[in-house]
Amino acid sequence: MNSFYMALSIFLLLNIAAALVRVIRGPTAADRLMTAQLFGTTGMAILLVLAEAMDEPALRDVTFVFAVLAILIVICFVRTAGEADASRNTDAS
Amino acid sequence: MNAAASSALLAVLIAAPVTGALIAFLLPVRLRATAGILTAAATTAATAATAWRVAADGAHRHALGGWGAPLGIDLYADGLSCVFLLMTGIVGLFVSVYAKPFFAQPEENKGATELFWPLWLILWASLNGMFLSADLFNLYVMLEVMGLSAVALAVLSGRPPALVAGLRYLLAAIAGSMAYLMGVAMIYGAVSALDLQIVAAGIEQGRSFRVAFSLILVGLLVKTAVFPLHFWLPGAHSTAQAPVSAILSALVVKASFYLILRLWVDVFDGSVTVAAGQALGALGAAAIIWGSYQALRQRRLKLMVAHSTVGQIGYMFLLFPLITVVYQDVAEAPWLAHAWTGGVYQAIAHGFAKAAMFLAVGVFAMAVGSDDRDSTVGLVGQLPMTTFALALAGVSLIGLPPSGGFVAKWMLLKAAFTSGQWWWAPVILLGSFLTAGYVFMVLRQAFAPTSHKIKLKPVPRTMEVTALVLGAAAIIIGFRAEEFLLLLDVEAAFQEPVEPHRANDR
Amino acid sequence: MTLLDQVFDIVVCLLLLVLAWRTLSATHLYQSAIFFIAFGLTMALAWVRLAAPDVALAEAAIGAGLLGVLLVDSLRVFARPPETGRDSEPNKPESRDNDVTTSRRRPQFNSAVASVTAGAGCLFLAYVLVAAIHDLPDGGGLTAQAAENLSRSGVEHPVTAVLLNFRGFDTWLEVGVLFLAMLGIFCAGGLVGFSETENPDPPGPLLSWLIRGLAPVMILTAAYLLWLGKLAPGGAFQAGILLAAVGILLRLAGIPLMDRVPRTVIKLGLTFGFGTFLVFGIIALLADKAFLEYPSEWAGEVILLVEAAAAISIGFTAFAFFAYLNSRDQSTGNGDTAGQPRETNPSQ
Amino acid sequence: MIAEIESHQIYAGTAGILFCLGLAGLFMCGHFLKKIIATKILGTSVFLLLVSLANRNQMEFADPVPHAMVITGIVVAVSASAFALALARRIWKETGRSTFEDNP
Amino acid sequence: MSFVNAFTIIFCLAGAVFFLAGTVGLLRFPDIFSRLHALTKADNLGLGLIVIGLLFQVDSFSTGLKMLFIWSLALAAGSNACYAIGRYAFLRTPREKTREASE
Repeated sequence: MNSFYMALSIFLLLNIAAALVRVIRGPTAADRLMTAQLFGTTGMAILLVLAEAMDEPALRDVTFVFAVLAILIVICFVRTAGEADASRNTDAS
Repeated sequence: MNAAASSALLAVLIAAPVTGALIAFLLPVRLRATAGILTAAATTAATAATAWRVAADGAHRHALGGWGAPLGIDLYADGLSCVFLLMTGIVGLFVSVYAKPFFAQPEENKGATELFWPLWLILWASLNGMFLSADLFNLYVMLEVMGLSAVALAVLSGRPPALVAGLRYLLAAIAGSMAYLMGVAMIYGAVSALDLQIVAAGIEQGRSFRVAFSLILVGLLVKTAVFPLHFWLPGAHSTAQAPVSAILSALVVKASFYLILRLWVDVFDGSVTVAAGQALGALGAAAIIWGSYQALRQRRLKLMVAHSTVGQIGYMFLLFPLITVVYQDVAEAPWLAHAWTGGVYQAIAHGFAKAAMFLAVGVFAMAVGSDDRDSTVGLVGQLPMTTFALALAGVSLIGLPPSGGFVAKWMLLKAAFTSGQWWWAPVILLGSFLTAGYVFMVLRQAFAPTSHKIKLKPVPRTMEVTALVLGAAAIIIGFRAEEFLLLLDVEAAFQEPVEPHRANDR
Repeated sequence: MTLLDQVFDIVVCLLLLVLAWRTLSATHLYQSAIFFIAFGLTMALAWVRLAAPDVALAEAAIGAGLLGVLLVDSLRVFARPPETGRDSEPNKPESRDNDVTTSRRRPQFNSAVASVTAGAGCLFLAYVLVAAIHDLPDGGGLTAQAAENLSRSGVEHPVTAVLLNFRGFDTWLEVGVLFLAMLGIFCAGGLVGFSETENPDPPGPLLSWLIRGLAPVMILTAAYLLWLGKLAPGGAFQAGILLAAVGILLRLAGIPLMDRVPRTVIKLGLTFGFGTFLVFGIIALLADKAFLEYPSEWAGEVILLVEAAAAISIGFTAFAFFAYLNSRDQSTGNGDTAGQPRETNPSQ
Repeated sequence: MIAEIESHQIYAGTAGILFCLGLAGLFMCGHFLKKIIATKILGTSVFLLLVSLANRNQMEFADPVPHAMVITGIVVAVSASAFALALARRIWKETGRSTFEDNP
Repeated sequence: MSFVNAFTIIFCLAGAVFFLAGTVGLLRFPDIFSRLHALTKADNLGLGLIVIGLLFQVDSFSTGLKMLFIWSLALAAGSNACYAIGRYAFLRTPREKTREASE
């Protein structure tokens, strides 16, 4: 079972590493941010799997903190950079 | 006073300024200076008491939290710590007295100056911590506290040049402390301890120790602003306000020098090599020449004094090649005591002289409204006391008798000749000539006869007096070498030469 | 140590190196920041693999909570041309995106000669470092001493025992560094005080719903972590940063907090943790004990008290970092901010 | 083949390389923000080394002293970064400079 | 026991497939809105399936509850992030292009 968990973690890790290409390609900041969001979710999944594989219940608390804070950066981005900038084409909304 | 109570003094040296800082921060702005000066006086008194106890009873150790090494953190005071603590106490007290009227001037009271007192008192606590802490990781935290408060003080005025210089200073400080911490991590990995004494006992020959010590050394050299790594210093020290410049130049760079010295002599004495000592000496020599030459070229007084700090720091590093020698018998190496005393004396004398110089230049700048060298023409008639303070400080920096700087440079010269390392001698002399050059250029302007009397802004008398007292102190310590040596001798694992690692000398 | 474990570790390490490399060599600041956030997440995995869940918690709180937000908020500032623009043409924001390019005209990290020199130097240094690290003995540490004294420390979790008791002095200074950084930020910001954010729009319905749900959860999580610190990974710092995250979230939603708080409260909040430690230290000194020595029968209670104070203060200070930097007055600065009205001044 | 390598050794080696990357970034990157990020990477590498050293001999728990040191270090590093960010932002607003070079 | 393990493996593999789909979508889809679409699938379903898979192994009730709570938090964060990023991108895209994208 342990090998399965480790294999799954490795797969998820490689998966997210591939997604990072989007950060380089962009083209907009929002795309890059999205990748970070996916990175966060995948990281949480890996942590949960590792918690089982390494038999370390404290990792679920780590995951919990990640889950609680997951939205913060996106909101920060949207509320500070986003809307101040979007005022240009408010007519579009 | 029993032993426990006097060892508690070591904790008081850190707790007292922090308490003062917190109280000052919570008080309304108009009361802060008073609280600050009271704290400064209390801290200086505690410093004096500590030095007295150490001189009387020998070294003191205080186990913080009651745990003690290796698990806990110890504070440790011996003669060397006390010498630096005393210097910090005296300079700190007078700078505090100077700062109160200084920041009361409306044109200086811009930016965040109401934060001067909390920041300066925390900085003082961290300086005391640097001299007292016996734990490698705690020293890292102290380095960071010192770095952050020093940068915050440097950008107090909020003017763009100060901000840019401050950011450069901050990044250099962070990089330095990270290199230091990397070395500490390796040391911990190798000997599983952080306490200086235990680490010293566990040091062996080997690649990891050499690399670790190199990292620590380079990190601390950045913080001490030794020649090729001094890039951050002139800007940061010259754009700060006068009392801050005095603190930064006289005290802050000394703390990391002290740590290098402590580690070199007490901890890594088994793994340093003659070549490493010579390399440090070479850096020092380059610093002396480069710093003094740059100082000679500056037209702005504060920049001149800041570059002069780069040069004077160089002298302190001549200590290392002179004490790191292959020896057969202590009796055969009579120069060791001279080298020792010379290097430490230089640090102390420079502390007093540089503080006096920055404070005096601050008075000039405040009176004239600019710190251009040419604007000081004929100031001796109107600001005789400050000009005199500048002259006294200059005498000590040049190393003319009978000043503290003279004792320092004379001992270094003597050690250089008797140890056969004559090549340091011309550097010391050349540095003195260059220093004489820039000091006399200022004094010539100040003493130049002028027909017209310049309209000067009145400067509070206290500021002039404190500058003069510190200038006088730089001279007076030249006469008190006896007491100094007695204190420095306490618990001196120090007066012994550093035996280099011989395998590498072949 | 199975093969798959090794492969996982190697992939994490490679990912760390690639992310660090891309962070530093990216031409767009935004790219840099996102890579750095991803780097932080990967670091959390590394901490986990090294059996350091406490550190992973701290990294999670910092990377996702505080530093990420500070970075993204700073990007906003650098994306906009400075309002004074006296002496330079600022880096032009890319037309399509408000991303910032890092001086294309002289791409420093990418320039060939510099790269080769730096690369050679780096390789050499890396070789020396790795060789030295490799030479370190395979064993050692203070585990035994810590285990031996754990029962007298008042807590059951060894890392908390080290942080709050054995090496409490370091932790006291650490709280002091946070306070100090706040003072530094006041100095750097020219002391114009806290004010509302630049974007006081009311939050949309979804966001306000989220905040109403999330803020209590965050506070409860913080309390949980604080309490947990006695027994298991968790503790004051992680809890404090979560508290700060609550403040940041509310502020981002346009709910004013800092500008309504009286100055005295702000000052007390910033000094609370540092001060509480100090008071206990001085009490110990007066009782003829060592500085920061806790009475052994009350050690657990004192630690909890000190930790709670530290957590509240850390949370408040970390939030103040963001709130102060994000304040509206900040962006109106020009050379004269120094002479701002002193009324709004938080440090008085 | 790689059977005898323990995970702490892999991470310790990575720490050494990361340290160099951080250092190079600090010197070579122009923009303040990237310099600040470089200092963070530098710090992280040191913490990685400390934690991997703590993991060398697992007794009933890993060595807690380096863990505590790293948590302290992370707080200190974050405080320093926040201060540096504040300075960089103020400089940008006041002068439009985002690098130390005189002409940005 | 092996029966339970089989469930875990099936659900976790299904979760992994959604994560893979998320990555492929993120890389291959032409515009930001469709990429968001792919992303939320990974966020919600991928993590959810892995949580369900792991639930079979959990021995205490509170741990299971914690994991479910983590998932619900991720759901809330994911939907909000998606909405916020989508709105941001929508407001910033020139009008003709938006119409194109929304049609």
